[in-house]
Amino acid sequence: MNAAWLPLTTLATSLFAAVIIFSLPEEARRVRTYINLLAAVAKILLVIVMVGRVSEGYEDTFSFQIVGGVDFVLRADALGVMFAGLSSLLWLCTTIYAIGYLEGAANRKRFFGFFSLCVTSTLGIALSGNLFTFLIFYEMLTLSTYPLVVHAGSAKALAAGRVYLRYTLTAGVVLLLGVVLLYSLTNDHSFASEQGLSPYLDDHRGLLTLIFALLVGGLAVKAAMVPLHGWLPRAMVAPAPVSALLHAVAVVKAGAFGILRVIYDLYGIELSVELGVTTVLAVAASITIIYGSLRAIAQEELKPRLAFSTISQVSYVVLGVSLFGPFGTIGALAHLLHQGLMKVTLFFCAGNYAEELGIHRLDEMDGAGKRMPLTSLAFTVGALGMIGLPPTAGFITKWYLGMGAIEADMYWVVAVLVASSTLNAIYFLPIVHRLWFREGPAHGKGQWPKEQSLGRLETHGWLLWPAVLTAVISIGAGLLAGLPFSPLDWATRVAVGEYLP
Amino acid sequence: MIWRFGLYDNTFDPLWMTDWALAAVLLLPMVFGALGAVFRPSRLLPVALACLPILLAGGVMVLDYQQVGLLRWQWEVAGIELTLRLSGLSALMLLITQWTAAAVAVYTPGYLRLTLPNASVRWLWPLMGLLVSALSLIWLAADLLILYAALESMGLAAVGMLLLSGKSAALQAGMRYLLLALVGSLAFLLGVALLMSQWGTLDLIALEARVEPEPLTWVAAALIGAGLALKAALFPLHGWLTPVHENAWTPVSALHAALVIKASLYILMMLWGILLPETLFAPRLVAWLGMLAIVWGGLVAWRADSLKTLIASSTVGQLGYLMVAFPLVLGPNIAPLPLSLAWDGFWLHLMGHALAKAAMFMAAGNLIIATGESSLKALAGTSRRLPLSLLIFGMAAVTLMGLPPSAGFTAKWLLLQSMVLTQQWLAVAALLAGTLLTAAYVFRVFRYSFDETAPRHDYQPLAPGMDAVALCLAVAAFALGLLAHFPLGLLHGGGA
Amino acid sequence: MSSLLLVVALLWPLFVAGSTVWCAYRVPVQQRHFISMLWVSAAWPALLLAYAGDVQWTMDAWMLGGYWELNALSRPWLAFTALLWSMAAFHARGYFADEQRQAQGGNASAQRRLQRLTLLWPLTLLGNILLIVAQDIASFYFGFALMTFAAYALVVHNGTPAAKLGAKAYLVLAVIGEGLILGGFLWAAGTSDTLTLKGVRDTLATADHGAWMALLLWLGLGVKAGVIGLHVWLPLAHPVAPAPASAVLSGAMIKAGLLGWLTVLPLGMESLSPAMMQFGNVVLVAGFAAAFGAALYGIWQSHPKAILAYSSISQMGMLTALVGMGIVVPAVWPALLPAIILFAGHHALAKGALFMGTSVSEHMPKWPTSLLFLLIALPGISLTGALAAGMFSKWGVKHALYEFEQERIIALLTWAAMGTAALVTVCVWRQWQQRQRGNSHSFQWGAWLAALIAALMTPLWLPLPEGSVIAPPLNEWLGIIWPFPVGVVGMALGLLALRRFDVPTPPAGDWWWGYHSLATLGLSAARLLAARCGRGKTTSVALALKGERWVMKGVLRGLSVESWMRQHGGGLMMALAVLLALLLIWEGQ
Amino acid sequence: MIASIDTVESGLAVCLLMTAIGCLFDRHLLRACWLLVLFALLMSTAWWYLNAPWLALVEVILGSALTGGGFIYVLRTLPSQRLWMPRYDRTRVEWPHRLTKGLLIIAWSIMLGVATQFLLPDMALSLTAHPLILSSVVIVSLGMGAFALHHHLMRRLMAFNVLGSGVFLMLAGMAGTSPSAQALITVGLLIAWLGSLLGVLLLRQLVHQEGSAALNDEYAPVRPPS
Repeated sequence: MNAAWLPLTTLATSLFAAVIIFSLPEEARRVRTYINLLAAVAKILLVIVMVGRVSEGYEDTFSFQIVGGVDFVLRADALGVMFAGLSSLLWLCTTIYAIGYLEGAANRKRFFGFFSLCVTSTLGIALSGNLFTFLIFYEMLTLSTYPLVVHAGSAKALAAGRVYLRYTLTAGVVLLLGVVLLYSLTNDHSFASEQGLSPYLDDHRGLLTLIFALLVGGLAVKAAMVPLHGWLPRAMVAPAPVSALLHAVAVVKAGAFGILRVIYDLYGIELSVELGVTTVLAVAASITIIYGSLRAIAQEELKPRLAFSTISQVSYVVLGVSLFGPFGTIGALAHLLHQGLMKVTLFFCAGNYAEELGIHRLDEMDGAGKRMPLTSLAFTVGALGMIGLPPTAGFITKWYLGMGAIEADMYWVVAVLVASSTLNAIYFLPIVHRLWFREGPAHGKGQWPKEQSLGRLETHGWLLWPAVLTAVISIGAGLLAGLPFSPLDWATRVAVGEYLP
Repeated sequence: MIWRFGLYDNTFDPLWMTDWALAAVLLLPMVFGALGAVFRPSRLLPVALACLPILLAGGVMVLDYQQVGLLRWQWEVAGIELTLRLSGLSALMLLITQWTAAAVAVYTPGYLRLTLPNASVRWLWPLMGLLVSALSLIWLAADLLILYAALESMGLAAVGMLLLSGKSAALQAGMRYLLLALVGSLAFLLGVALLMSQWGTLDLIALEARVEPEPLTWVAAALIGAGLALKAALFPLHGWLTPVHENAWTPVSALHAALVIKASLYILMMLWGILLPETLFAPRLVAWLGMLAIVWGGLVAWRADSLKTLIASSTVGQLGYLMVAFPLVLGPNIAPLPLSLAWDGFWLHLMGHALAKAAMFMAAGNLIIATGESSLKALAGTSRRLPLSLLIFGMAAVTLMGLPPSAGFTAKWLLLQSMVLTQQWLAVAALLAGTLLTAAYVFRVFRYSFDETAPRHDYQPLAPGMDAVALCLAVAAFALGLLAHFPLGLLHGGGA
Repeated sequence: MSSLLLVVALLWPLFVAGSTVWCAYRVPVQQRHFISMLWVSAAWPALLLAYAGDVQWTMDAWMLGGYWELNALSRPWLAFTALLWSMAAFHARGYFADEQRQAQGGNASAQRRLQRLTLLWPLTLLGNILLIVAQDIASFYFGFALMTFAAYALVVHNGTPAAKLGAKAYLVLAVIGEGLILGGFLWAAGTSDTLTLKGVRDTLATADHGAWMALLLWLGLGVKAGVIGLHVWLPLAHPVAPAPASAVLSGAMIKAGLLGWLTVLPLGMESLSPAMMQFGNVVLVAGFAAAFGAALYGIWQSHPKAILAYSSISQMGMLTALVGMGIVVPAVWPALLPAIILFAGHHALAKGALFMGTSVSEHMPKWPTSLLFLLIALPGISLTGALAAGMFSKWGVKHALYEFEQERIIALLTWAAMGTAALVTVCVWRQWQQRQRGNSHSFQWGAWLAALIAALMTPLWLPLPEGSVIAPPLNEWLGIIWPFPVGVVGMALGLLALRRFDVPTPPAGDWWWGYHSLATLGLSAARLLAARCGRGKTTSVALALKGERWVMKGVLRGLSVESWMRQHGGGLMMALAVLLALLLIWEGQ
Repeated sequence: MIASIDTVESGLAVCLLMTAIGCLFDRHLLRACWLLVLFALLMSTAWWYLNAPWLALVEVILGSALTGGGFIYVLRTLPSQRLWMPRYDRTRVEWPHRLTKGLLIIAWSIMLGVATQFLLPDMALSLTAHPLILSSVVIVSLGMGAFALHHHLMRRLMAFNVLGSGVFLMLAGMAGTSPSAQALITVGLLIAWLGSLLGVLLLRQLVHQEGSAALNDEYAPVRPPS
């Protein structure tokens, strides 16, 4: 029994939300809030249903023909549902956060409309059943995030938007070329096909490698791999919920997820190894990991530091993908989820500091733990997770990646992982130290840059609880990683599906 | 190639209802146009009502086509054979023409009410009617005489409409356009004359059967090609286009950019398909010029100061995409797959561009009306005050950029695939570069509009429906991309 | 039942930590008892657990799969650790009484420090307990990391620059250590796809690169255990930490590293690879180097706690050497292991008592001074092996080594004991010099006395396997005891001899300063490099911008062709027609 | 072959050619207009001569009377005190421009001539036998060239008219005066007339709005500040 409506409806919830939001007047704040939350909750429910269906062994597929030989396919497979779950969960959190964050700001209609579109695209990316559909949503994502990036409308934001577009659109073009080449070689190629592209290996080795380079090159821009990462730190001018979503799920993850799809579902891991592309990818990812960390150390403001940290962290996923073996796969998949949770927490917290206290620079953070304990606690959890310390989710993935590296006989990857952990510690622990162990305005030394008392608690409740929630989840995902339907469990399920057909 | 244009005999006689529908399609626009001159509708509803029967008639024809296949009409008047036919392609073009024109017509009353134009407005409706009739006739014509007559009347109607705004710049540009269009059609006529004298017929089917590759055919093809290129604003003969669009009324620009230039291109494609089925270099030349067009149009649009110049220049670039497709469709030894892909892509792009360009002109017109200025700088802050118009502009731009999920994307996809299969890497590069250039100039608009630091303007409120019509067109361009299978099915249906 | 006790033992510190947070928000500061009895009780369930039956618990849901067990190794370990933590907590109640009074009086800084300490102390404890009971890698690593990072608050408590330096050293080394441990674990676990510590141990014994994995783990855990070279944080952190914190740092947490070694290194396993043997020798040499080096450097220190820190390094050096023996001479291990546990347990309590003694000597109760200093010196004497539990532990080690005729090692250990004696002498002497009266608190000296007694009676309460504690026969007493008087006398003579000269005190933390300058050098090199890269980037960006401007200018100039094309539409059409015609004809012919 | 040439026809051809050249290249506008009228009359004669009386009639009415009249009307009626159309086109044309246009004219003549003479085996009226057709080829090329050469809008419009007539004549020459050809020519004439009319009216309006400078194709009207 194929429930074709399921992926379509899941996709449509946020699309409808976007349409309704666009058609509402700017002043209809309450209705918009309801619509946002309703759609987010509905989407989570639908994704839960999909999780259930997938674990029962169904792969619900919706498809129709666009032109001859090219279909539009939405398929709820395990990998896609995993990403969909992440994005819908984080969408709920981020929506709540954004409602609080944009309290009283201008252009909220535009913001939430494009926000919903952005999530639609992300979900579409998750559920795409073939490369063409993926491309559609991938480009949609570029377009729908642009208004969010330039939301502030300042000269800096506009410049950032321009850089963002330069990178992403060029990447989109490269990707398009790769996809077209692939389609001309193989016709429509579903992600669900078992044999990958191996039948073409003998005759088209060079072409396959070229296509791989184009595809991954195009995707790597969104995944912010060095040296294609330049847009990401600049895009930090966007409002905090946008940065959170951009970093945690939407954009960078879309790139990483695309690479996952290309390697696992398109080429097949054996073929990728055969072509020798995985090693190159692993090296590139390692360079990105180390470079991102090094640059993060040099940053003196909070959000840029987090941005470079993202650059470094997202490449863990790529690194895991390029390790040939189940552990690397599990690590990559789990990191996709874990990093999302942890990074979104960090960005929420950064936004909270900025909103409540006006903190943007690291040296303004002294003693903020006393003023905003829950936020700081959440931040600490996120930071420890980034370092990869147990019991946070970050440890789990780092562990699996390391195991995968050993399994693949790539010992140097372990060195990279350890070095990255250490570097992460070098740039996150000082922040944690500042938060808790230094004396600052909360202890009567100096003044916060711009203090607003937004709520009864340490800040506005809408801002606080999402951060706390994601922090709790990211601890829970690490502490109880062995539970059924935990991220790790699901990742294992997907990986086993990949390796043991 | 030729069956794709429906240039073959068939045995079925059209149903009687189809005859009436044909009459309605060809005559009703003129009739209603004339009535419009008398009554000068200032509301949306009567215009919409007038459009209805025409659209219905078009629908009936398309339905008949789907049932029966190719439809042919033939008359003999004073020893002259006149032939019309409805192939899948013509049906598709007819639909696009009618719906786009209807959208433009519905948009017009609101526009006129807000811009308070001069007395020459009375000419608008009859000219529009004439234009639509002539366009419909072009899609249907199957002999050179009708084609010539329709082409000329379309051209004159278009010139007339473009002049209506009465601004000196418009007159100047219109005069240039008029002269070039007339000379272009004389070149076309010269070519036709050569063909007629050699092969002794004006009927396309007969011509196709008789024509042989020999120097005279080539000279004729060259003359026809040059003349039509001038009329279709193909690079480098596009110079007249930008000023014309810049100064005309918005609905007129929309109609012109969306349909009129496409008609010349259609004829060019069809005649070259007949005359030069096996030539390699002429289509290549067009394609090379097309690549230049993509880059040139993009650059000009990128540096444009005013919104309408930008859109008009973008048309040049977009035509380049179509030009680039020429060697994929025309030429010797093209494998069936790339040929069919390119064929689909060509027409899909043409249609998508028609819808999107009309939508874009309307959205831009709305922005210009609301801000009272046509320069890009005046857009500052519009994202807050006129989000819908801007959104429509953006959606139309998505089609132009060829980003999914739009007709532009699907068309580009098809073209790219065809180019890859035929290994025309330069064209691939041009197409991809075109995407980036388009993005560059489109997002330049957005950059201005997102500027929040600009001083506030007083914005003129828009008439009801003005945004809605544009939105419908833009959405249609999206839908055309996602549901391209259905319209393209019509294209293939004629091959039965 | 015993699983429940385990859960309680782990959750109780968490609950205590939570209660401190609760109090921070709910109880007004004037009435707040930072160090309440509840807080002191944090380690009690764990202590109970150590004596209350077997625990073996597998949890699939826990992280990578949890496996907790109390075995012959972890049970005594838990016992002395929990006992020391309890004592230290009692001691803390007295030690921080003053500070608490200040805090209640409205001293915000004191409030803050106490709040921090009381919150993180139980968490450190939690980590320590967890790592002892954990038999799976993830839990062990979790416990280890929790303990390591939470203990930062213990070290930095005073907030003085020295404390910050000590804490910094501690943290830097800790981060390095965590990295090394992670690398080692990953390597080992990845090689054999195991998730338990036992699996790691087996892997280390059998895998190709076992020695390298072992090296990584040894170094990583050795940061805690004060392996020479990585020991530098000890003399920096101990003097500045509060006495109870120093007690647990030096008594319990240092031992966590040792426990790690005992659990994961292939000790007592036959037929190890030559590389592993080499590694064992390295461990042995490093151990003795630490044992002697620390003693030689430590005696020049002036701060009693720094001296004690060096003493810890020295003692841990001996233990390290013994661990090395476990690799080099596997046969010795079955007899050696209980001795090592006893050694560790005794050293934990004795060192705890010594550190508490430093606080007692600063706040002397109104007892006879000589008695007090005798008591203060007592655990030190025991450490040298001249007394009570010390003798037992020394003999245990000697006995095991005698059986396998490792006289050289015994001799070295004995010489090291002289070093210990010397260090103890200096320490007591320094304490004597720096003694202060007053402000004594009953909990302070009570806990100290209790720890003292527990240290001296270690073999009696430490839950070692039956028959593993052997009383030294009388004829060996002399052999065990002599290093102490020799060391004391030697030290006393040396001190007298050097009285004339003004010997400067070498800085605590010996190699740290070398590392520091090296790191500074490296950093400035990196900065230089970064600056150069930055300059390079700036120049290239400027170049690119220049290029862009140039291109733009060209494009703009080129765009003027547009108007030319506008004017020459007709001509262009003519040309196009001719061109097309020529092209077609040329192709056709 | 030469002998077979009809003297009447030759005379007509020469006259046509002369008037065409005069009309195309005379800078005196009014004179050029009159020449255009004359040219149209000659054209109708030619039609008559080619046995197309209907076309002759249409040419007389549309070509000479209405179009020519329109031109003269514009030239004549406009001059008021303020607005007058200069009787002379004083635009300077640079020599490279002229050279290229000249080359283009020659190229077109050759192209059309070759096409009609050598490529059309069964031409209705052979080029060599009918100087009228020969002149039409030259007229077409000259018209095209003049159209491309001139910047003056009125002169371009006149060039278009001449060009149109040449094309029709050529058409008749090549395809004969079959019904289809006649229909084509009639449509063409009609269009040409409508176009000229529109053009003339436009010219008038332009001069009215912008002054005589607007008659130059290169003239860019100053955009009113918005």
